Amino acid sequence: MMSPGAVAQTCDHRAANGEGEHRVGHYVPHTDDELSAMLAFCGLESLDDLYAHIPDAVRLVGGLDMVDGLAETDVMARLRAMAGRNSAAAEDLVSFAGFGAYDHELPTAVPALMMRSEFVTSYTPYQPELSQGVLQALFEYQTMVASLFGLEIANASLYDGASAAVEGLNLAAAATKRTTVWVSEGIHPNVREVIRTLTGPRLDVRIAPVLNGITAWPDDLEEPAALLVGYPNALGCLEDVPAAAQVAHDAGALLVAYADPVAAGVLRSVGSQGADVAVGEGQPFGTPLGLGGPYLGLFACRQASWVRRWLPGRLVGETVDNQDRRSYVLTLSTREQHIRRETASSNVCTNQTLIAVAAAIHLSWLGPDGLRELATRCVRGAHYARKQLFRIPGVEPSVSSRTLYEFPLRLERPVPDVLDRLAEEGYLGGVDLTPDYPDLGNTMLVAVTETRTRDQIDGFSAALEKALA
Amino acid sequence: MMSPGAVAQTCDHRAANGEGEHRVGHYVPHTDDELSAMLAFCGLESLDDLYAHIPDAVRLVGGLDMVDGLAETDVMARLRAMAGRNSAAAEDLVSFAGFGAYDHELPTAVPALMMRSEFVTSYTPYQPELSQGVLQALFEYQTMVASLFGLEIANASLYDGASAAVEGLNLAAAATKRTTVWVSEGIHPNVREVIRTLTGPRLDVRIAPVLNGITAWPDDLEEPAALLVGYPNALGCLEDVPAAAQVAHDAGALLVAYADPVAAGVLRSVGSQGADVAVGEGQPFGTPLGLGGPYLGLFACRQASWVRRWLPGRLVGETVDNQDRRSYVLTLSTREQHIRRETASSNVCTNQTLIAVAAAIHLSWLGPDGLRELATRCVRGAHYARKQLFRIPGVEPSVSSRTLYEFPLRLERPVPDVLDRLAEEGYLGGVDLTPDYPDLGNTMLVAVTETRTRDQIDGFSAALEKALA
Amino acid sequence: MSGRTPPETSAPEILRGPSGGRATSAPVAGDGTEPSIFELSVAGRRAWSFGATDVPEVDLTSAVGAEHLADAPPMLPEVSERDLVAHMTRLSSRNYSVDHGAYPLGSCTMKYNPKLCDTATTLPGFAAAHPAQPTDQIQGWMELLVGLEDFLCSVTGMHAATLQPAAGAAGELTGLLLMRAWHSARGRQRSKVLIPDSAHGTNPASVTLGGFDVVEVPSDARGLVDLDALRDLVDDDVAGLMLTNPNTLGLFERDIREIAAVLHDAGSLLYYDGANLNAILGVVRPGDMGFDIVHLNLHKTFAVPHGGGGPGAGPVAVSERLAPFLPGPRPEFDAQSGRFEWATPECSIGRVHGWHGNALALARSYAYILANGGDGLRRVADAAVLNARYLQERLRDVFDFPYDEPCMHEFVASAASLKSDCDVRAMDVAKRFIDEGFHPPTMYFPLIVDEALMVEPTETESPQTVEAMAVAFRRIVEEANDDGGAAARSAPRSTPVGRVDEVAAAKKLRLRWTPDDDPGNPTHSKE
Amino acid sequence: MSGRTPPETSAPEILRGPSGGRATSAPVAGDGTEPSIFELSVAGRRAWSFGATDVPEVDLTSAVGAEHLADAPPMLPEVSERDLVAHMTRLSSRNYSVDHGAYPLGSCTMKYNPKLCDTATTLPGFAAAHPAQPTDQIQGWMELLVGLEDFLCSVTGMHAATLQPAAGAAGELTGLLLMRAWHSARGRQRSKVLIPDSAHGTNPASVTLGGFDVVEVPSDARGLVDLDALRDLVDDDVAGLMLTNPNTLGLFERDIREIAAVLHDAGSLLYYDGANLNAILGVVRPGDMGFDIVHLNLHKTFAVPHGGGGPGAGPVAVSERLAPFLPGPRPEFDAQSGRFEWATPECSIGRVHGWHGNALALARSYAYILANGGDGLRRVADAAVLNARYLQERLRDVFDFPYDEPCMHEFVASAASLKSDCDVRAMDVAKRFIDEGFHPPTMYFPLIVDEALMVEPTETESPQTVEAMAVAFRRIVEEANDDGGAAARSAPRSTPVGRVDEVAAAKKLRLRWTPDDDPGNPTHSKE
Ligand SMILES: Cc1ncc(COP(=O)(O)O)c(C=O)c1O
Ligand SMILES: Cc1ncc(COP(=O)(O)O)c(C=O)c1O
Repeated sequence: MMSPGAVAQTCDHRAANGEGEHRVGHYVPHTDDELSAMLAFCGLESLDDLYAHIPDAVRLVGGLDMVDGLAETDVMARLRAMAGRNSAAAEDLVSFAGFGAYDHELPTAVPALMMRSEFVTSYTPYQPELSQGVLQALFEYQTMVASLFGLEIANASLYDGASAAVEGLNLAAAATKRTTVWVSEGIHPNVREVIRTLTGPRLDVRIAPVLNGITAWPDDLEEPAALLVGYPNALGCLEDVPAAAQVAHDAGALLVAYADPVAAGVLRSVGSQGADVAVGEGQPFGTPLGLGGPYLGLFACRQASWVRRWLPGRLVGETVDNQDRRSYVLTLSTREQHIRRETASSNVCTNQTLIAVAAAIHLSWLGPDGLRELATRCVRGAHYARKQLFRIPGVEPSVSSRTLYEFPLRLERPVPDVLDRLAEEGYLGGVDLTPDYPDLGNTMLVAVTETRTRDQIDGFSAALEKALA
Repeated sequence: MMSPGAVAQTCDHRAANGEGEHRVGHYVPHTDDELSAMLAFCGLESLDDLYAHIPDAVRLVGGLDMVDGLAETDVMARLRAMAGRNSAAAEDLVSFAGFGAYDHELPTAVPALMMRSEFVTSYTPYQPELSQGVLQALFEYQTMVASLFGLEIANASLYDGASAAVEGLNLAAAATKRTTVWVSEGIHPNVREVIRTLTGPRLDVRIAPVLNGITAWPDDLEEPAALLVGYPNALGCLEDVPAAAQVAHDAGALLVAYADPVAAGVLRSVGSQGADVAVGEGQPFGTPLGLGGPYLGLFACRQASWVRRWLPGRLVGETVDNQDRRSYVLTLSTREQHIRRETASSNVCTNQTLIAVAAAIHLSWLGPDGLRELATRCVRGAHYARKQLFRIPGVEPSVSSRTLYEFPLRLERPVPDVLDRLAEEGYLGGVDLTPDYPDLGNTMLVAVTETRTRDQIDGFSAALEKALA
Repeated sequence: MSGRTPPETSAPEILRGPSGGRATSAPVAGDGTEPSIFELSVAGRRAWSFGATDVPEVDLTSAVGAEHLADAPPMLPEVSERDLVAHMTRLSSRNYSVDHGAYPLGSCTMKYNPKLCDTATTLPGFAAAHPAQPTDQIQGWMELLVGLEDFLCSVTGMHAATLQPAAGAAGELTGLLLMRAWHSARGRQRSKVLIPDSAHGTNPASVTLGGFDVVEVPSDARGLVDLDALRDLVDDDVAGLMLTNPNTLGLFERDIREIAAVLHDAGSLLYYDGANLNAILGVVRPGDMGFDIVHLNLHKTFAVPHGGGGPGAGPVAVSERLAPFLPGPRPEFDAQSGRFEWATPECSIGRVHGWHGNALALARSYAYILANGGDGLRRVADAAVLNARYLQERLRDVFDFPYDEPCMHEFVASAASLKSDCDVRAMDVAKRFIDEGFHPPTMYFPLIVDEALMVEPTETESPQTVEAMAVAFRRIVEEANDDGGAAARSAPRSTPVGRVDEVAAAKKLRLRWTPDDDPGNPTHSKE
Repeated sequence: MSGRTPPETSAPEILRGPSGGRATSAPVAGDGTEPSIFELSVAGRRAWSFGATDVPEVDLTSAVGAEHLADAPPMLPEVSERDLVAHMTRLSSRNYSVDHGAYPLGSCTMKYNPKLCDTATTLPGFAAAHPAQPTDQIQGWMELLVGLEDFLCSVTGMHAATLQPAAGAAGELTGLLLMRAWHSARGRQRSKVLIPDSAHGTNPASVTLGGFDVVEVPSDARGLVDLDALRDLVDDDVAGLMLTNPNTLGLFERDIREIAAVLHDAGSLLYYDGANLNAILGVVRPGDMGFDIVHLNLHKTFAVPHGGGGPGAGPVAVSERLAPFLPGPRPEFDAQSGRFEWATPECSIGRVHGWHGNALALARSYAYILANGGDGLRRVADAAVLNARYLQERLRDVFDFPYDEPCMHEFVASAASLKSDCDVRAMDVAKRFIDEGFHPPTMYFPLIVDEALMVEPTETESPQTVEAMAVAFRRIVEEANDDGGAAARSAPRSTPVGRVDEVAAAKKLRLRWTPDDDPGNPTHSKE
């Protein structure tokens, strides 16, 4: 399309936004000549004519009252400055914060692969012939998630742990045709709140209290659809899943386990302990802390009659193409909103595919031994940290139940003060549980991942001692 | 290949390097069972048997006396610590250093595209059917480089500006069958030294002095093969290229111009001013400062009888495939070392393809107007900086010739002292020219790219004033 | 050929089977299928490594407890980093994407998302922040969130926003819960929500989840909401109407003021499905049209790439009267302290996300809006609409267009005539379009158009690309008229696999790999 | 089909022509060719933007000078970022790479390079350092460089190294200049350098550039240096011998001690071409074999990916007596000051690089060596040799093997019998190998083997991949025996283009795009 004289021509928009540095609507390729030609073809005279049929009464006059557009380099400069106003947990501080979001090491191969534009810039694989890559990656992801939880079926991702929990309870309600669900107080308070918000109009959400970190299921469950238990729970404690399964099944309910996928490297799978549905937060695999999102909702369940009708989310199935070659395709879409509309099993459409692909890559990088090693290292660090921290005067365990790699500490001082003092020493001390679990007193939840060294744990315990002195 | 029991097996190398964190020869996939099977197939008993035919006298006993291998995360930690021990010009300091290496803004699209593994992890495109991507990108690069310099032919890259200059002189020597080359003193001292080192055994390298920043070509050039002139030269000065061409051509020599490709956004092309060969440093397009490499040797020349025989480096040509589709292929390989061996035009084999691809991307992102804007902004910044800096007592121009976006300052104090003081204020002040151009006195070369803001220039001039006070 | 006795030629058993270094599945080199990563697995092989550690060891049995400790870790593949990289790279090469070419999927706004926005999210100050950090450690993040809320309010003409919803559907449900809360606060329980028959499937599904009943509003001959029918349907049990404008036919609901009046007069609310916002940026604002609640698909309009199916982000903006009900906690600037703090609105419906929304996706949109500014966004709309209008004009004589309104950023063509004339369905046109070098348009949506093809070129495609799509569509129709549709029905021919058997997939469900699938396994049946 | 009068169907002229959004050239979606980026160019379109600036404007004519100022900038394409990204993404999709699969190019060591090493080079503290910064600002860099020199000396058994050479050939020339300088310092001018007839082409080319004459040393029946011939050739005009060991046949020069003695006795030097070092890491060191000068291809052995043709890095390590001649400046640790400084050796031959070598490539190798350690490198050699040995054994009965020595990390097979039997040349085997999902081996090198196929599996390929290559080669030979070579001669069939006409390319040179090439241009002849 280049003509020899072209180079001498000036760009029409050159002066539009000051000294030529940046053009209005920078990512719109059209030149003025092209706009004119297209308008003429459509029988229009100006861009404004495109909207001639829109009533004047609703037309915006004077344009959007917003910033002027910036050049790429200026956008980056602004964002760099903003990013610099954070003391990020995994960058500027030594972090012992967990509570559902963990700073694990991300192998360099994971971003290198997941950021390939074929994964990043494609849509949901509605056209399987052009989407075998994403489809197969999701099929492998489903296999891994099912395996992590010891269950038969996994979907191709939900938004995050909280929304996965909601979907798990919705599924149970639909499968059992009941409306009462029991949620352990050991489930993360944010997750409990999301459950309350999103199921409120339809389900009766009851909270089962935790005693010393372990759920005490009430005797009368009143025709429950489901029990939701954490493993480990939000306090870091290892619940008795088989017992919960027994209670649930005796009451004709499903047991939904909110399970930590890293812990799955050492723990018996929730499926093997009786959970019918497993949900969880997939963030540890392949995605950074990122202030809480995008994360990854893990969802698996056992093979059951309710699967075909009520399983939420996208599902990839194996099939063949017209030449009998192994192929993959989105399947069971008859459950979904675009077919079943108001009677769909869930409203989820856009989900977390890219994060699921990252998780599949990270889990393949780990393999069974690596996952076990990862979990073991977290346990090891926590074990050592517990020893060091509980020596400090004014620090004691908030619970005596068994924890894995995260545990609550009761402190002599209010946690926010302690966190401030720790930050001055370069530590993000943990998460303040006091508002959510007031019965536990001034409680700080400490998580230890494989990224924490012995020196850091020692330094942290010294800093905590100082903060409490 | 997975068998159900596989997961329970322990990895053979698990304990090889301490606590299971890292395995010796981590990137070698072979398990011990596989090694055994392969050895057995080859009739060998141990890995050591692979080397049975190597005389014991030369065999290494006891293995390499080196570090133990580290896990990925530990390697990254070490490198991060090392990187932290640099105060990098374009990161930690406000830089006015140039002298052949410039911190221009890199559009985010450039690394995103050049780092695609198809470009990064492929070999030289010897098999055109599998390499159309790299070949076409190089063909487009050749077109752009030829255009930048106003010449007809460009090759597919050389190592860096210095080696391109060497190749230019070698070509001239071969084409003219002469051995004397005249190199302007205005050519970067490192480039001059590389020329002396690499052509020393074959060519007689003479230096033509610069007076007030401009080359004074001697009257008697003694049958020269080539004249090499900078445009702008290493002092930032705009040489008289047509005059140099006249001198060269009158003496039967080729004019080789060492031309700045950014300056080409505003300057008349060296080709149009009479250069037969243009060489230059392509670093400004698509590659970071990186302590000086990998950079990119630009090379272009006019269409001439010596091209087919003596042009150095790889060349991509357009052709067709067996179905008459437009295709690209490495061509004129009969010039090259793998065919012509000791009579080859050059010994270059591995070159800088990836950087050339990055340059083609960056140049396409710029286009003609963007390149002009880039160059204009550099000129603008330098203009303003000159005004500010020459106001400072104790600072004066080292030359009065016209400069473009880089210029030498004569200072009242030794430059190293000044640079130290400037660094304390957060500036990389420029480059000390005193050792290479002692006649100019305490001279610091200052470059201003489009990345420098007015505030930074003002701050720099204040800091310089303070440093000299 | 060598003088030696020929060596054993059959390979040792353990070396056989799928190999991670064979690339026939990469379309640059072949047309084979890619083995499952589980088939590339070999016991004991590994990619993982962990740093040296001097944390004392633990005894797992005592640390975890025998009753909790697994006998073996989960089944995961055991591969080298090399095989993992090759497998995933080959998989990626079997996938089309916006970065390959045009992707005119109607309703999805698959435009080019600037690389700048990718880079922004990798800044460690953003990426490494923990969601539960004390606020004074994340002031930069909070500033960004508040800034984005402001931007979105400006663009939509609304008063306040929540950034929590993780996608459009999550935004819808949030909006419906806001509706419910608002009515409740007024002491009324309304049970119905109206939705046009052309609405996206998430709308009715969300209505159900919000605890309402769906009532469908028919479209009229113009393809717009049938105003009379609407008037008949609105009563004091109607909580609200969900609408997207332009609607899913790509048509602007001209009667929007009247529609709003009908609803508002009945004390009902107007909900705006912002999936189609790209069409009206800077032209008309939902707030000015009378909408009370708006959700936005940042992964359509605001440069969050679709990631093969997500993640996206679905903020919800509301008018002043609904602001007290928004989910919390919300980031707020406290003028007194000069700092940002979290605050939960007085009548908040509660959290709708585990943390603060898909924050890194939000950062992309923030960068995108900064890059465009108000005028730039308007230009986005102009080009998006003009591209669609032009393309539709170019196709007027080859497809059916059941509605005669001027289209906005997308249009819906019908292949009904083509089907009756040459037995070529919308699906066949779509598949044949692949062989023309483009991703197909959306098929069979909205449901009210027979053999629907929903085409959204987006503003980032050049006029030449739009014209090339026109030529491609015309060629397909012409060819079908010539060959009776044979070529279209057997398309695509240029893809790694041919038409995929979706029916078989649903009939015999295979939702994960099992060892039986291993070609090395005797029970395995596939090639 | 719509009731309207059909609109004008021919598109406006300026909208026609190649389009940036059409992806038929991406193999996932088609088999077309990719337009030149110049053909996607439209006057006035742009991807560029620059930040706002308050630097005062300049008048270009006065600032630059009328005699210097160009009338117009150079011809470059004018494209949107979207079209640029799509074009380059599609180009990438038309290229095979190690990350797709095996790449057994003999002599090139195309192994998997860990992603770790890519990441290392992006650390701003490395990437943003200016090469002329004062030393106290770049202590971390200098520490890395010194550390890498030490590593390379340990691996090669040499005394000191320069990291300046940008590639193997640059290292060769550096080595030859060192040879020259060393002889000069002893007051002698020697004119000849010996090279085996199997040597890589860069060797003789470098010898010429170093100002020496090449004398070829014949190989004997073993494929090794003919010791007797060597003895005859060595005289006091011989500056040295260049050798790679294992040599380019993949064979270890067992007589290396004798060879070294012959040369050293004549006062000549021994140069080691390190392109094949991968085979002997931790097994035998050039220094211990008697070599005086060694160059290393970091882009073969030490994880610098090849980048489609470079950049690489070609450090040169030398024995103690040659150290004073190394290029300068070199990074050195000054124990006194506890700091790193630049220092130039007393008899330095001078710089061979504009700055300090391909520093970011050097950082990759440093990371790679750290990751492996001494034992890890040895394991690299073991697996590299075993893979090659195994593969050769698997092919013994299907190809000719002119030499009977045990191979090291690569082997050279001959397709001579295949050629005479079925008219299938090495080239045909190579092309047919592509359709098996692999990059072909090196063809027609070394020159002393007829119809040579030089195969280097590398250590990062799994045993299954090596076996799959064996099966593929066997299938090709079998097939050729069956079909008389027809399939092989018409291969490849699975690539974006078929066999490319190299002769036509060289005959009618088209080395850049010109406006005549534009399909929209009437003078253009191609489709
Ligand atoms: C019109 C319309 N509404 C709602 C949605 C749902 O948005 P999401 O996929 O983000 O949940 C979509 C997107 O698919 C849409 O096109
Ligand atoms: C044996 C041998 N020597 C020398 C070289 C030249 O190295 P480079 O390509 O880095 O210049 C090569 C690589 O091609 C080689 O294989």
